[in-house]
Amino acid sequence: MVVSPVHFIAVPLLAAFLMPILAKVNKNLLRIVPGIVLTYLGYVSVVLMNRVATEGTIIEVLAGWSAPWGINLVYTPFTGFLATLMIAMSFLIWLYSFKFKKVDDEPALKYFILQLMLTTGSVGLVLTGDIFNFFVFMEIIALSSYALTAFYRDRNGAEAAFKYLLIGAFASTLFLLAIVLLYSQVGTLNMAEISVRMHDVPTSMKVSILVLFLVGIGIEAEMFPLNGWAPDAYSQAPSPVGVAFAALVVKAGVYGLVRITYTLFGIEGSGIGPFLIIMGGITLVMAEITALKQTSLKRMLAYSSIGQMGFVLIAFGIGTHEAVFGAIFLMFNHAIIKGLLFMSGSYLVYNTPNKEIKYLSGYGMKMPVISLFFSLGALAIVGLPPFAGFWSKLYILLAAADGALYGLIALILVVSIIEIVYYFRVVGRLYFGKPAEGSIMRKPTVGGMIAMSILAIAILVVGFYPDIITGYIDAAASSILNTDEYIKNALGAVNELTPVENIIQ
Amino acid sequence: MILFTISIVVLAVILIGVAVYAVMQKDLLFAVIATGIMSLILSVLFFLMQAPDVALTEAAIGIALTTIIFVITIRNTSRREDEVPILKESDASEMDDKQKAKI
Amino acid sequence: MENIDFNQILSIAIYGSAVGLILIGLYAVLMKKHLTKIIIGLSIIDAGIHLLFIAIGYISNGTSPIFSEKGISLVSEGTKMVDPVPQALVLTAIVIGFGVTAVALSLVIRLYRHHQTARIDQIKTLKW
Amino acid sequence: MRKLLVLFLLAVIAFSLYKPLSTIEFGADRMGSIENPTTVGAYYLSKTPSELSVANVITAIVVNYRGFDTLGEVSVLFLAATGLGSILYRRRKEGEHSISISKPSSQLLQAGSKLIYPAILVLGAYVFIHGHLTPGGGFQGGAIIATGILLMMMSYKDFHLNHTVLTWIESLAGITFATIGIAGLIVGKTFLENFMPIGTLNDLFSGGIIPIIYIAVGFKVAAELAGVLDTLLSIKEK
Repeated sequence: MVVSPVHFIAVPLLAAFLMPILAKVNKNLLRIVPGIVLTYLGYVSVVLMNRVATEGTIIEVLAGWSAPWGINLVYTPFTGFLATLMIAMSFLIWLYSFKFKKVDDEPALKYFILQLMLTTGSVGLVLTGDIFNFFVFMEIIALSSYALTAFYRDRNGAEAAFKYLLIGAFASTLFLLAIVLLYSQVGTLNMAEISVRMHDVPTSMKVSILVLFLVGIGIEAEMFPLNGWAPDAYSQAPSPVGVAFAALVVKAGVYGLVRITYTLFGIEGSGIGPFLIIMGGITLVMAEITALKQTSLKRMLAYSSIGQMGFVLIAFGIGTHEAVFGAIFLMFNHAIIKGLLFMSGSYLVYNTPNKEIKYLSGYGMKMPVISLFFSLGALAIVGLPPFAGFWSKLYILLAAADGALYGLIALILVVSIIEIVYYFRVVGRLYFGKPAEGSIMRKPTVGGMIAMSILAIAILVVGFYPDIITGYIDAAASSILNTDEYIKNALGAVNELTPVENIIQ
Repeated sequence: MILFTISIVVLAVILIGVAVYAVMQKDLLFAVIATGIMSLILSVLFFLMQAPDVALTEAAIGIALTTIIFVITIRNTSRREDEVPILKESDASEMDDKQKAKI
Repeated sequence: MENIDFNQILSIAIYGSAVGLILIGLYAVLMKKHLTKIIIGLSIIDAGIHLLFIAIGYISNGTSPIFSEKGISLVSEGTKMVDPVPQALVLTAIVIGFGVTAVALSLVIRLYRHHQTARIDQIKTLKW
Repeated sequence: MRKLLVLFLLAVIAFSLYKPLSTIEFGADRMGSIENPTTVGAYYLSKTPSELSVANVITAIVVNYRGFDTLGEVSVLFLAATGLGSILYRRRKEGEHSISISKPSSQLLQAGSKLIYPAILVLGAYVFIHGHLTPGGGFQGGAIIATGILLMMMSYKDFHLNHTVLTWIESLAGITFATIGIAGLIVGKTFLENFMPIGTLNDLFSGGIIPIIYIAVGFKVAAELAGVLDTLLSIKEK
């Protein structure tokens, strides 16, 4: 059996269905199985990334019906890059949460299943080439995130989950409505085919569909008016889940936004680009100003995460190769840096009331390694050289300068200063605050230390030698910008069955 | 054709009426039963529009199972939409001031 | 009687009731304060969208897409079958909707356990 | 004030939905011809009898053409059952038991339920075994079986599902589904592709892997829905 993209979905699903039985045999299998699955998927990722670099886009046909008749998986350099990133981050999250719960506790079973399903949903959403299948994976992500947010049996978790559920269920309903209207116009569900037939759709219909899609997917991408769920969910969910939100869910959301705007509707000359820039700008400013006011560390990190997504939206809105390159680089950086910040941050605030920053005085001496990790993450995310975050911000600024968007450059610089202020407030308190008495430190687990060290090393390595990653990102940026190639690849074999000029009016 | 049109129009009108009733009714049990009836009408409409599979799904899931999980929820929570919270001793200490002022 | 446009009436009735359901559900989601009522609103929106999708797939005088004993010949004789794709998708959507509703209601029960109330205006302890 | 705002919003939505919907003619044939399909729907209608030998085109779409969706859909139900258990989980305290305090149901109801319970189970099984021939299938049949179990749970207070059996059924059905999919890869075809003889149309043993998958889906859906209902019904009353 040759490795193929469908392994990303079939293998973890098989494992998830198997886990309830395995739990009855031996409880310890529970936490080992996700690791084995993710290791295998890492191997698949490596093989496929090499194959996609040499042979170009990989199309996997499912159930023997090639697109547009059946569902297909499209493994382009872009989707492959995101899938690899998600698998790698899931593996680190698994390491981090290895000792998360005692396995004889019943919820541990559910925790590991839900995390595995969250990974499956995110990777599936990125790889699928079918809009309704996309919706199904969106629901898989959504349901597992609701359950994980409410995982702790306290009142705030349930409330955050309910808020998330209300916004999320509403959004996915609108997404379904968009699919309904789209199907009535184009008579197909394959994204490449939709893109071909989109030219004949009347403008008023197009606008309605686009708005519904943007609202539907904007939730997961944390776009401005729809991100009310994020701070609560991030701060109330168990800490590995916070990492998973930043590294998987939001990435999947942004991917969906980009796929829908770039491939389905076309970014050029449609007014979508400026719209994305404006929405991204509002998201960025609102989030960073709110982050400045936060007293709880996790909420501050959550708002900072929303702000970063604003950056990504701006960059995708500019739409040049350089900007898209910067955006994908930032997505990668955000995953590893926010991952490190959340992991180290949750150890810092483990025993402080309400996770408040003001109790963190002098932790730099008490928890030196964790504080060091947190400070590294803070330095990297605000974009100081020579850390990873610097390069992505630089590319986005250069792209903005190319497009003569000087207002945008000023905005980004001002926001960066705000970022520096609130991150250094925490770092300063860690190292220069007066140590408080009597607080009990949480000793990090071995798995957690390994995960954080890997992330810290990744940040440093990418910071000093960005070349090891830029090749992949460059290929990814070219692949998302080249819609025609996507269509050609996805529909390739069956073009004689769907003559493009034979489109229904 | 005439019979088909008349039945669809009548069902559509009842559908809207039942949905409005479900939203306006303060007694949640009645509201849930109204949504069950809504599912029933929907199921008939699906059947009339040549979708027997969907009609069967809506009948089994929409009418029976969704209604029953709503009823179980109402049994475990409150039945009136304008309910007054019942407070236990242990929870009273955790209330905020606004809530205390209300009672 | 001949000049009555049945399709016109039907489209108003079906599309109107589908959009009506969506709007009624939206009203409940936005205005109502009781958590259970909000979930009822969500399921009403869902119902409206399902109805709309089936209506889009419907073809006048079509038959259901199931081949009977002599079904295959029906195709060539010009009798039309309605579009099967919306039906398959609505089937999926109904099942997914049930899953979401079940999780939502379990959260309502959880919130009631913590707060002894299911009204949204009395349990907002988290900041927006 | 809030009401006015919401009504205004609803009016805007109604208007923006009215415009696109007015261009979609009700009952019009948007599919194109069966002989020369330009939409997926027409293509499915033209291919299903000859290539899959499945009488019910919806089943063919749900299980074969878009079988990957169904795998996702089954996972959604699985997630809902898992998530429900995780959200409502409560550690049992000493001396706490889950016997509900409501009064037992009447003799008439109990006798009646006992009478129709097997009939409902048979009906459910019939629906999902004949999913490729008649309307219905795994989801509908599973839901029907779940309603039968629900009837018993409500009329007999001491009717308890065996959780171990439920878990096994659910897991084995899910594994069957995923394994059949992977088996397609192993024999050199694609994931979830049919690799068995398709038989003749309208035969019980036709459609290759489609009935097998739908039966597995039926068992899985029944077990999951019963699990959901059992979790909800066994909540300790206040």
